[in-house]
Amino acid sequence: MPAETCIMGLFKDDGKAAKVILDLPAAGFSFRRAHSPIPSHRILEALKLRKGRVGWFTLTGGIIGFFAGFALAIFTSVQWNLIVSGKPIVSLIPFFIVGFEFTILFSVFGNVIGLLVCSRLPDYGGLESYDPRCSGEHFGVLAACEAGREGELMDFFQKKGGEVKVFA
Amino acid sequence: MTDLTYAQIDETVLNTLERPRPRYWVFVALMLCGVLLGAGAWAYQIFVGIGVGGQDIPVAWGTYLINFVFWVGIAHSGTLISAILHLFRAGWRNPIARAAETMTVFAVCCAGLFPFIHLGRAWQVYFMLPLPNQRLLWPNFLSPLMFDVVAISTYLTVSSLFWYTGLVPDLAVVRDRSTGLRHKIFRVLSLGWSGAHHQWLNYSRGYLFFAALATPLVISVHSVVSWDFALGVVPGWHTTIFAPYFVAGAIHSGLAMVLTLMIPLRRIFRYEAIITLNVLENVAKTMILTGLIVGLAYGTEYFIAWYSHNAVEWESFRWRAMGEYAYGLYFMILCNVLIPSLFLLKAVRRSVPWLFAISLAVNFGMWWERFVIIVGGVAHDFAPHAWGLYAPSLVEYCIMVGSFSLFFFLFLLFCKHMPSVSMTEMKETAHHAG
Amino acid sequence: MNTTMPPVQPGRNAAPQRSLFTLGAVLAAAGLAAFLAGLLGPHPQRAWQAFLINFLLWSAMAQGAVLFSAVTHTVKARWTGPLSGLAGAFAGFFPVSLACFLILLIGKNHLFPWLHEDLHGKEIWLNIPFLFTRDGIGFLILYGTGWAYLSQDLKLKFGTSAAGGGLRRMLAGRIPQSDTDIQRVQRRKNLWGGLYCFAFALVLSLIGFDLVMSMDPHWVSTLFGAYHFVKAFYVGLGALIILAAIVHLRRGRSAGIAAAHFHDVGKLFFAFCLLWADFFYVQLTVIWYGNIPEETSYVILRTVTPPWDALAWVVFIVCFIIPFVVLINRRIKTMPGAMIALCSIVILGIWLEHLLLLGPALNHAAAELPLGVTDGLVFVGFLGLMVLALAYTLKTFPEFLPPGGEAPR
Amino acid sequence: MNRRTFLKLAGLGSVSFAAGCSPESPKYLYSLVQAPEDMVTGKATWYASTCRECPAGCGIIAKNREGRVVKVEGNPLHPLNRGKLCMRGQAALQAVYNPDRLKTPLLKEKDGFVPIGFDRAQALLKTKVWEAARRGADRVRLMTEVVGESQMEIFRAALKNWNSSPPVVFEPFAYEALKVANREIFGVDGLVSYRLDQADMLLAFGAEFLETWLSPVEYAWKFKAMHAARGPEKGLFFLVSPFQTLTGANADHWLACAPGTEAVVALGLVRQLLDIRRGKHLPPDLREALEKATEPYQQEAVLKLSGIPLAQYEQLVVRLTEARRPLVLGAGSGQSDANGLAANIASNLLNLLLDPELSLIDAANRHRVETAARRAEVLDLFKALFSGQSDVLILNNVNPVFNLPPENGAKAALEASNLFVVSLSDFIDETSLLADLILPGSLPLETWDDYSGWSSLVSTLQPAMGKITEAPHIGDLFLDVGFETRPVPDYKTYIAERLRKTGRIRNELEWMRTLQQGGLFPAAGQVTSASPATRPQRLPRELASPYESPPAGLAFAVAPSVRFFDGRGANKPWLCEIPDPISRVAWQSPVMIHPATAKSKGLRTADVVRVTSRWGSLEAPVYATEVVHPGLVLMAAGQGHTAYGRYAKDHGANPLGLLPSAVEPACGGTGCGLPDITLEATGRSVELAHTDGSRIQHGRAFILTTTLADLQKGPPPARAGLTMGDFPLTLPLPEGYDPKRDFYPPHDHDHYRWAMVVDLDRCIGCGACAAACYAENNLGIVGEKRIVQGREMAWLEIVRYHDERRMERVMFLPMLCQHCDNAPCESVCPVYAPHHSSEGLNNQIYNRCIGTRFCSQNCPYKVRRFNWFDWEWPEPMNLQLNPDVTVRSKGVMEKCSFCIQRIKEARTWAKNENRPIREGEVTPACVQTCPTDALVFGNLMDKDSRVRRLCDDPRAYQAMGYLNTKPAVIYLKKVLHEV
Repeated sequence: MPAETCIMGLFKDDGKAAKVILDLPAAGFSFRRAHSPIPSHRILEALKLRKGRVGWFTLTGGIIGFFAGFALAIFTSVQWNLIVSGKPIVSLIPFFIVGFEFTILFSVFGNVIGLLVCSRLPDYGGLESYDPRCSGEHFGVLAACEAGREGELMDFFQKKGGEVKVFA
Repeated sequence: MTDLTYAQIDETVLNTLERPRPRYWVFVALMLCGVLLGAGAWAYQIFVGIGVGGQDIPVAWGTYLINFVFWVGIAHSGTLISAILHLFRAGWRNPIARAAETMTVFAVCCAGLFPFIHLGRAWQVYFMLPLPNQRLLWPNFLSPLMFDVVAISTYLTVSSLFWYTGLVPDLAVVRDRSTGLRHKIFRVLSLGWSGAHHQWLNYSRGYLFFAALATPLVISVHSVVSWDFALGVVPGWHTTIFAPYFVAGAIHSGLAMVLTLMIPLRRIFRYEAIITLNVLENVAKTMILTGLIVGLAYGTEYFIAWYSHNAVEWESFRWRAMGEYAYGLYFMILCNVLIPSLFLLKAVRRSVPWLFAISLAVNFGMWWERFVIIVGGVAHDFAPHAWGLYAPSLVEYCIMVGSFSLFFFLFLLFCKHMPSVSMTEMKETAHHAG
Repeated sequence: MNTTMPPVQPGRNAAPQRSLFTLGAVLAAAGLAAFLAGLLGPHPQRAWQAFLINFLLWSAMAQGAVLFSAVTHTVKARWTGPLSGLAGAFAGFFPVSLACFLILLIGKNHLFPWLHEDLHGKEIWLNIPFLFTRDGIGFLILYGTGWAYLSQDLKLKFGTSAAGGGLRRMLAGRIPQSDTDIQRVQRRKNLWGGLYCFAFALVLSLIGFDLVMSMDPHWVSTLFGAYHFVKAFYVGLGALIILAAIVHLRRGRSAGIAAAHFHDVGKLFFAFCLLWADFFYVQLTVIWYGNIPEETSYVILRTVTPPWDALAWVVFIVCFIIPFVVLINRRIKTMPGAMIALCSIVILGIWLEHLLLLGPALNHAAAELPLGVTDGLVFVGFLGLMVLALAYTLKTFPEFLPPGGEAPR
Repeated sequence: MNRRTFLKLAGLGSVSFAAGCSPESPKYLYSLVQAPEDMVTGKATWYASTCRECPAGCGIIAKNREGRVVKVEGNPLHPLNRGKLCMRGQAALQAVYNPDRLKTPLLKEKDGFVPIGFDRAQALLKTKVWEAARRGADRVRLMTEVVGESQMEIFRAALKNWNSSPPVVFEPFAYEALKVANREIFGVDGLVSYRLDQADMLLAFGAEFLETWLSPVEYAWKFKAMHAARGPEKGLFFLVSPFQTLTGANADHWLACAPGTEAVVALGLVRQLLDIRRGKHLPPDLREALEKATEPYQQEAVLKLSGIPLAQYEQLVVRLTEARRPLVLGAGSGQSDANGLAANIASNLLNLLLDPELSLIDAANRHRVETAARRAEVLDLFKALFSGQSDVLILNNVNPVFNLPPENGAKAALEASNLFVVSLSDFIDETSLLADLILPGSLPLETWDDYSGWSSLVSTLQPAMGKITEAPHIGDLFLDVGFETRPVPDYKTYIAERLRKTGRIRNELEWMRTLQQGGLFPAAGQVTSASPATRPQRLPRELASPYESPPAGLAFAVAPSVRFFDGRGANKPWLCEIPDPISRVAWQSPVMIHPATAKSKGLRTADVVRVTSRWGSLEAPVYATEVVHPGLVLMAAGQGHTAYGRYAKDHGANPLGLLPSAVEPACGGTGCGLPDITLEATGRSVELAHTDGSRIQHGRAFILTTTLADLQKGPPPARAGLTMGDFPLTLPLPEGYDPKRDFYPPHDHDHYRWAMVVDLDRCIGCGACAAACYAENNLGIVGEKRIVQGREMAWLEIVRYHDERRMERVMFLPMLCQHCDNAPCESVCPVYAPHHSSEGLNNQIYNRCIGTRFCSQNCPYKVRRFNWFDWEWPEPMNLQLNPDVTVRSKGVMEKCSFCIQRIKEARTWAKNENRPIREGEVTPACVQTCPTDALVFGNLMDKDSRVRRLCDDPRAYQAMGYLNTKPAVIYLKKVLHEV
């Protein structure tokens, strides 16, 4: 298969970027990636992506945490089995506090893990074919074209009112 | 909110990371000395015995617990601002969220020290951790102090993670605008964030969940702190309103601290265009609310103490208003309820000096609120034959100074080496505005 | 940021039809009949108990709903859309509530157990004249501020050409003509809105202490007042959602209540579900841990002693577990039908919760739950009153309804 | 005699080891390769002996562990104290182990004292006395404290050899007036004892018989025998005095007479009785004389002079005349001035008038302290010494320089250059300081001796431990220096010989048994007693002096202290640390004045005032209290030492410095009061080292009282409410749980549920229990400064409350850990350091404690104590520590453990005999020593245990019970005689 070149169009406005993303296929270019300084609804809508799956990690974490909390409290108190203040050895009302805190803690762990997994971070490799301006004020659309059509793609981007950056 | 362009936002914030002037290092050094003073005092206390403090029977808890509650309180508005207001989509939180979260993290660090400091045998503190051991000695999960351990450590972990997650895109910005060592460091710190669409997709979900989880956490944590007292039987401690009342109080003091930090920051870093007067005004408005809630709580406590016709309860509250520590009560009413209600006047809440002054007043008042509760409760409790008073000792003052120094030491370091305003979120605001 | 809405002419078709009034009337009549029957029956105090409970519940609903309008206005939340307007309509129940409050006076001997016991000095606070005076004044202030706030709101909605009857005029007073007028009205609206929120907290705390907590005159819980007004806001939101859903179902998208609105108000409802549970747990834990009989006996009686223990569980499940589990789901919040069902359940739950709090004090050593047809019918009766009040208000002030045909935001 | 006692006595073995073992042994606990047969490491041995902390002479048994005495308890066989002991007795140990105790003799050279060997000191003494003796008569004088008969004989013999007159027995409180009164009215030239226990009504004119008067422990138990509520019965006690001390605080009615008018009231009462025709049996001329003498003391005059309200006075007269077996006690220990003398004579006359048989006066058992010389003789001796009539003065354990008012000539005499002064004291006190040679003798717990508190008994001393110093026993010393050649091998043999001579014992076996039991006693209850035989024929001359009303100024009075006696206790840290029962002030010596007086002078408690009299002045903080007459300034004796070791020196002020030393010619004694002094503010104020908070209990349910009338009405209706007022008694047993009130399920205990019952009607607030607790549980001594900071360590404190309605009424409450069934302190601890044991104890695990102090915060009784520092036990005080109890380190919480070590000991015994622990087998230190049996300890799960039965008493209640803590300390309401 012939070598591909990746070319990035940089736009000052995410509306334009979104438009480009929608038009790329028609123009016969394959969309690679979009970089933006902020989460842009327009771009995400243009990409018609399902919403992220982070939530499932969070939920799992939460459930584990809830039971872990209660388990810890109950296990330890049963181990020592000492009466304090006449309270029952296993008294769920106060143990709920432990359960609750653990729920939050573990959901957050789940959340962070989910975040890293889903968005594939840390990912130092991802910084090739990336333009620093994309963290500033530009919305970058990275598209690929088979060798020879670079010119067309550049024109395409420029017509849409963007600057162009070519990655060898 | 703001009409700055992305470029201007980046510029304003990144300018704050320029090489600091010597005066900055002077301040840092000063704070460091404070920290060392505190550390020295603590070492002395461990060596000689907790008796070097002013505590006694009946008042076995003094400034250590007061400062603990104080710092936890400060820690609260950080998460409130970035989480709850994020859920309510209140745009004005964006300029201050970062600094507030930072404040939270550092305040929790300070707070977390005090439970150790106040222990009679600090070197045995690991007894409070559920470490497996062959003698099956476990901590007592019925104890409010264990709730503390769990809650505070959870809070520290969560708020740090929350803080860092929010920081990542900005770290990337710094990375992209810097060279040399800083570039290398931030390249690592920013985890290779490239703002790619799949990253954003999950990021915004994740951040939302973070906010959704942090909110109940904030409430629970300070409820737990309040239960260090409310779960006891001591008159003036054992009352059901404590949890919400402490939460409101915590937010109150936290917001005050936000103002106290933001106003100089805004001035020094020329953030006027970002942290606009409207932002400060909104903080002030929120403080009116929290102030009123706290006031309502004070009132309710007194009303019920009277209504209950419980001799012990009423005597405790009568003494609170007329006893040796009455001034504390009046400080707290004045500084936490009356003075903040000056914010009802637009002129006041839009005048930076007033804002600053009042924020200081509230910090002061909230410290005294904790004093009145923690010391006042036991000093005059069930057993008249054991009533007694308490006065902090020099060692306690040193440690208090130490904790404040530590806080500002960390904050100073942070705001000169990390973006103290979230550029990304500012851009979003600008985006929606534009 | 907060400019006046453009004066709109609500399509008259929006106003409720006559059938609604008849429905309301029928229900109300049924309730009244049941109540009177109860009074003449063997256990008048049961009838009074039902009356008190429903009075508290439905007044709370109205007060809570209006609070929604006032609060969202005060914090300048921009997501409420037509909901805050609808919420205003609940103010129509205020007069009814006031009337019912005065009726309580008749049943005082059945309603206030402490009238018959030694209060060891608490008589200073707990005596009929003082109680009714202070609570009456409380209600007047609350409802006064509420109406003041809404009338300013209406003024802005009337726009220059306010047609219509005397009440409209009377309430709205002079319609603002110039921009300066509008500015002034704006300011007044802000003021009264803020005041209403403040009054809500104070007055409902007072009512909570006076009409609920004091029924067991020796028990105290400092959080009880706050618990009471959080509860009120909880049911208020429920009622509002139901109303909005009905309007939405009747008028479809033209009602201009978008999924986003339902979602947001749903979230708020969820939040207050959690808050209610929190306040419940906060009180329970502190009292359970403190183990002081003066406090525990009250809770023990209501949570672990039959027949009340069962009721306690029902209340907890219905008011917390169910809404919690259901509302975690995002999409359900945007389904009006489902939300009607859920909110109704919650309202019923809070109704039972009132029974749980008041029942034991009013029926000593009850073998089985004091819950029967009468109670149900009285509930229905109040439902009728609420329907009437809403129908009337919406008829007189169609401005409360979402302006027809506006595209959802 | 209960089982525990028997065990102890069984342990009283030969003394070979105790006497023989070296003081070093504690350093190497297991160093004794061949332990004497009665020493088993880890097992206690008990030695019966006699307490010499005051002249009363109670029997004690000393607990010896690994060669050192660690605890002293009352000897249950001894008829005086019946196994009980006061706080001073408990503190005897701290003389033995006192860090300031002299280890070698000291010889005064030009530049201060230099230590010398005992041999040299003894030789020096010997040469000195014999030289002096050769020089003529009375060249050697001996002044001694009250000592036993054997020692007294040796003294006499030795002095005879030195051809000098017999020793002068010096006691600061020598009861001159009382002796005269007894001589004149009872014909007994000495100090009779009183059968308080038989009386049903008691009237005292200041005799503080619960603290220092004659024999406090004896009279404490006798007092409660008549005064404790037995069903609806209860004896009555009136006190006529310008102030209350501990004894006064226990009076049912305190008639606050103007200072110096006790005699007036007494004579007034005599008059009243004569008026109602009492005393017809008196010889007519005596009767007439009496009527004449009491002429000026008609009721009006009495009321006018004494300032007593008519109602109270009439009530007194009525009760006195109605009483079936009334007993009247005279003035206080120190009261030997005109007023005291008249009061004493009048009281004896009252006894005679009320009960011709004098059946409550016991002339057969006389108090040993009667051997003390009159103050006049003491002063004469000093005069003589000053005028150089002697060369050597030997002082045996006396401290006249401190105990006598100034201008007494003692100091001058001792400083007289030609006089060689030898002090046989173990401490450098004010007197020894002036001595030329200090030759410490061994202390009572280390020696053989006999001392009989009652003339009818033999009560022996034996070494309960090895010697800590090389100090010889005074007896042995005198056998050496007082005779050319020792008449007997040693003092021990001498005692045995003497007893054999007097026919008290017949052979070695009896001697051993005597030692073993601590003396020869009649079995309890069979004490023989005899009322005085003779009756007075004429009116005593001494009564002649008519009363002239005092000047208008403030009067001053010195009260002997329950803690320091005459001051000899002031060097014992326990006694300093345990606060005064009335003021609750420790280490300091405040002047007590009436709040009205304070107000009029613009003074507040803790303001420092200067009190000035013609003879001296002192500065002390004010303590305003209603228990003193507005016209009086009261101060406790015993503190204000300028020497006498680290604990005594520079603490408080010495009130004796204000008094005149002139004696009352009629009886040769002096008073402890002064008609007028000046009191002026210094403008300074100090922080009082008090351990109390509020003086009233703000209507709380700590101390509850009931009246005799209510008791007679029968049991009150059962309480069933939830409030402080009407909360029921909830025993710390499953039955104490009520599903209506309790969230928590009841829990069971296995076999034992330890509990204590405290009868507030029996508690006299003497603080013996607190001292016992300090001794048993190794409580830290924190000192004045830290008590000011609120860091005292007392596990058991006697809480003092004033009655809110009548501030002059004082009530006492022993407050200790309540060992609650639902203890608020337990659950709040993050590490289970405090928790509920399977036998119901509230355990505190020191090793586990990390010092969060939450438990203390949450304890409604505030009985928990925290180790703010590592407390110090300066050598050799550490040797006293109880090896069965941990010494807590800094940073841990501690509190009363119900003496768990004793429970464990009892369990071991029970296990060995595999049976359950028996009733009465476990007695915590406080319970053991309580002179009035106010404390009862036992197992609640045993249906017929005493504690369980007492719980059914209608007076039973729990402190702040409405908090639902279910305390295991059940209090019985104090019973008041309706006013």
